[in-house]
Amino acid sequence: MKQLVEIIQNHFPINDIDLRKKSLAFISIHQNQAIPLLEWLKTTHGYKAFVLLTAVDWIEENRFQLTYLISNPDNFTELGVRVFIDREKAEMVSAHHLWKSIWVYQRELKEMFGINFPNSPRVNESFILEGWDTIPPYRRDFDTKQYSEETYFPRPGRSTNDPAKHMKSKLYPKD
Amino acid sequence: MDYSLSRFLYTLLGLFIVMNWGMLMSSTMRRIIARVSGRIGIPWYQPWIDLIKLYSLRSQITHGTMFYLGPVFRLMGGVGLFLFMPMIYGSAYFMNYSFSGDLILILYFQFFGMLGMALGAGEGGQPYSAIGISRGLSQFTTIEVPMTLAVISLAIQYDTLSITEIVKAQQGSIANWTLFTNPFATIAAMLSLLGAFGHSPFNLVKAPNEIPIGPPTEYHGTFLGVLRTNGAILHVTEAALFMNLFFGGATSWLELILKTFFIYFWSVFVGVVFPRFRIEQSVRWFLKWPTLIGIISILIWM
Amino acid sequence: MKKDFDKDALSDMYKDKFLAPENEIRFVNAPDGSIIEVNPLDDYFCQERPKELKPRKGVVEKFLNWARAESLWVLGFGTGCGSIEIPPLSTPRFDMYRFGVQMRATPRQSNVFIISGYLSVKTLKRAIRSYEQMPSPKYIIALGSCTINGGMYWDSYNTINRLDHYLPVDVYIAGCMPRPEALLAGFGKLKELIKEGKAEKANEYIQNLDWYKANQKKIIKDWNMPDYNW
Amino acid sequence: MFTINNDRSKFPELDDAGNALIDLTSHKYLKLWQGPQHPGVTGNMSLELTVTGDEIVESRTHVGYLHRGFEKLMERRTFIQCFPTCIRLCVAEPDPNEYLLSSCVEELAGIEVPETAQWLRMLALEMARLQVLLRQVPGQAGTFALGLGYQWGNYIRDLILDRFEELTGGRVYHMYILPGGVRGLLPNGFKNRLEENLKLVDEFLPNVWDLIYTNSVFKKRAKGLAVIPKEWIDEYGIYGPAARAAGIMRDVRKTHPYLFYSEIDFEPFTTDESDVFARSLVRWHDLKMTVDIIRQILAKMPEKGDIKAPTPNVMHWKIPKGETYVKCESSRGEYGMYLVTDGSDKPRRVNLKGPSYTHATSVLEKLLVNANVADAAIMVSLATCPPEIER
Repeated sequence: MKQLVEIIQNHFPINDIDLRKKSLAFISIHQNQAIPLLEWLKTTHGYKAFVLLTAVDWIEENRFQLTYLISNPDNFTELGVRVFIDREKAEMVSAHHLWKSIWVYQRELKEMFGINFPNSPRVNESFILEGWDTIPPYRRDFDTKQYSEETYFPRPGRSTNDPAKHMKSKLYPKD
Repeated sequence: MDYSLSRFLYTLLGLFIVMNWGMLMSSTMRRIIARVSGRIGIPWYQPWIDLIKLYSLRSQITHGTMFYLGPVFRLMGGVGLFLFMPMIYGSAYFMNYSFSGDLILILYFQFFGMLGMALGAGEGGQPYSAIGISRGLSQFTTIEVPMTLAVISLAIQYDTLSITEIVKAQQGSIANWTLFTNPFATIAAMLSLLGAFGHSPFNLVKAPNEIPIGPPTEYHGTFLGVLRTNGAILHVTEAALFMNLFFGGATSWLELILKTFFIYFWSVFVGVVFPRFRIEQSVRWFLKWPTLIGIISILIWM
Repeated sequence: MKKDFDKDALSDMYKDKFLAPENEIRFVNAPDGSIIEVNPLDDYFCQERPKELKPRKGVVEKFLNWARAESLWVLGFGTGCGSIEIPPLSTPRFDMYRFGVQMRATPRQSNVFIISGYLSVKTLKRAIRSYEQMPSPKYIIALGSCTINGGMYWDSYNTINRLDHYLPVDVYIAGCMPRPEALLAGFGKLKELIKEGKAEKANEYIQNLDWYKANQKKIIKDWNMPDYNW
Repeated sequence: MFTINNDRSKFPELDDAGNALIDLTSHKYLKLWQGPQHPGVTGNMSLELTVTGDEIVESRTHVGYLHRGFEKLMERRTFIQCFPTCIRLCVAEPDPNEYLLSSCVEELAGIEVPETAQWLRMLALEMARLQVLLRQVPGQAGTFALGLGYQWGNYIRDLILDRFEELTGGRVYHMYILPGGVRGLLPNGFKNRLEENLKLVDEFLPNVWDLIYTNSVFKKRAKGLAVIPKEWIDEYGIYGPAARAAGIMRDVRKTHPYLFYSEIDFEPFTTDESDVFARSLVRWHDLKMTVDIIRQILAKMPEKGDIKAPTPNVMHWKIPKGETYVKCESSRGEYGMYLVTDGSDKPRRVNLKGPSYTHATSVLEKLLVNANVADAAIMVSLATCPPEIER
């Protein structure tokens, strides 16, 4: 993995390198360079299998992290390519021309995070939710408990305890 | 032909016996299938309870006149088949309304129910029904081919179109049965029976895995009750047809019960270990070996 | 949108926002030159209120209830995790056929609807549609804790918490997940209720239709139905 | 005289963007929905099929009927609370979920799992695979209406679930593999009772072979149906038995040995036909192999030993910032979990990647085109598990 990361470093400006395991590494790259990097890895380094694409909402830093996890089926290594995009204007270049199944992930991200992938096939069709009219649910600022209490009918009598505090009051009532 | 009231009442009695035997037979077959898979299966009286429940449902909807008439036509197919079929050979009471040309009429009634069902289920407007109907009609057309060839062969062999005459010719000893005197026709007909009884491998028409559950998808309550009643009658009567044509007929109700049971069991026996064919595969299958055997049986008697 | 719909009970369903283009009102030129208004939603939603179907009185009803109890036809619709425990019911270990319980593939022929676990909003819409297609008398068995109070998913944004606010429930089976034996016991309980004539929740649904419909409409915003070009 | 053109691959014609040119108003086509209320689909999902006659010309997968928002729910639960939540991600085979979360947490927190616990984890994972395959192998014939093997298989599966109950207390959801180890040692006499059940599987295997794989009708239906070309394996991301049926070795246990799989002697079966029959055959060999692996585990595992590494108080367990991807082999193929932590006591983001995600959406949509409506059961051969698609 180390050699590969060094080779990439020679060609692309990557930072934030995390050599997690013998067969797994994460690198970060700028938004504009990401798709060329993926294409380069696919064509020249055998990273032709696509594993997953997902997003992480770093609301404190006001940005989304997109992780493209790709794998090399010949030497069984995996590489995670992290891309940070602006949270306000969440948009990313679609990669559906590289892998045939990636459009499903992009469709899900559009729906669950509100990240747009222009020109991706069927990206505007709803995938999981139906008739959803508030902010996309996987964003950190969407409070699922509050939404659930407002929308559905909680059965009276159910109380919620913070486990740490509850156990403390049960085990050490005097403190 | 005798059109007296007593003949009519005896025919009704026969119909009643046939219907109940059909239901008992179907529950027994389901119990046998259950035993093969290691279960106990439904209680033997389950079909009757199901029937009572179906007739007593409170809400029923309809999709139009033909939707009503579909089950009626289907029942007519079953009852019509029964009416012109001599059930017990030698009995004056249970000859029903058989006459000298009844074989042709019975072949027609076999198809009649299916056509009525097609009209009724089509009116239901359910796409599954439509696909089931188109499958059913195309498969049933090819089922008829070997059956008709076998019947023609029999007509040549016995020089008659009356079922009673055919049964009469088979009396005396087991060696007189068509099974032994005309084995090719018997084989062709028994293969076409597999399709007519609607067990796998030829039950794609009402395949619950793909088009739940084919033509009767929209039928419920009384409609379904009528269809089930008809199913019970039809199974016994069709088995009785094969019994009359190939297995020497029956001289008593006990003989009829035994023989129809084993004829029905043949289709269950094959069905339990085979998956179902696709429709074009089953069409090809029927047009290949059973048809060929049917033609051979005719050529032998020409 | 056509404003006349405000009069009827189902008016809130027609939200412009989620209306599929093929369901919008359109005008069609008839062969004789006149213009006909076509509203596809009229085909999907019956404007008529369902009628209450009261049980008869006396011995006949008792006998019929006995028959209904001994012949429970279950709709084959696994709505949640609980559907993993339904196939074992039809296999040698548990064999529900012994008790007159059979699986049916279409709602038109089933009497019992097992809500097997949590219902997401998307499934709830289909479950309501399936339930309303079933002929009366019909019964609902709610399987698992998630149908009672949300269970594991009490704070989820996409699953309902209490099934009895959307559909009338006859028998609850608690647990996550309930064992097949519990389900068999649930069938037994349902049989008892039917034989005693207490399983009349289908009528309750019709009596309180407005309340149920209001609850349903609160969470299901997209009422478009799959389009058959039939 | 009778020339039937079986090559329907050009039908329907596609436009430049790859969409089928279908005029629904021409009355030549029919929209057919399979599911969600449908006994033939695997779980609660639906297929929107456009058919002409009996032939599917376009297929669309619709999922989301089982969406509970797990990834959101786990973001507001502590790591130990996540653990009973995440096992409900896939109902049919919950143990890989437990294992993945545990090993993600262990990897980020830097915990070494004791040896006995690792063997017990392997046992639990293999037993889970065994019970799934006991349903799946005859279930494939079940989609073609041969339900007999399914009944036999399910009986033995119930017995395996009994063993699970003995080991873990749960019939379907086991909650056995905890972060740091497992919950308990084997009960007394467990090995003998499991061995008895494995003997039943040994008897079941030749029976189901005779019933299904020598069955002429099953061969006729399944051979040549829904062939996945070799190139698709990487292009689409196809894993597990579906890839092995295409002759490409995809088994995480072999390629990235985790736990003690490197000490076990097994060779996954591969074949080249890549149709429904081949995938079913691969599963049959998998079942055989799983029995063998369980026997080896029982023979090699230590009787006693530490089963849980010391962990901090789980109520206040904070895990350092980081991210990782851990995978294991489920019965459907590579099953992976991507976990991001931010230094708090709750995960920042959990993403579960199962093979069904691509199998049921993009691959199935392609495979169903030009197939028969009766063959919509192709999806069973891809072994889709809807809850793992939408989570």
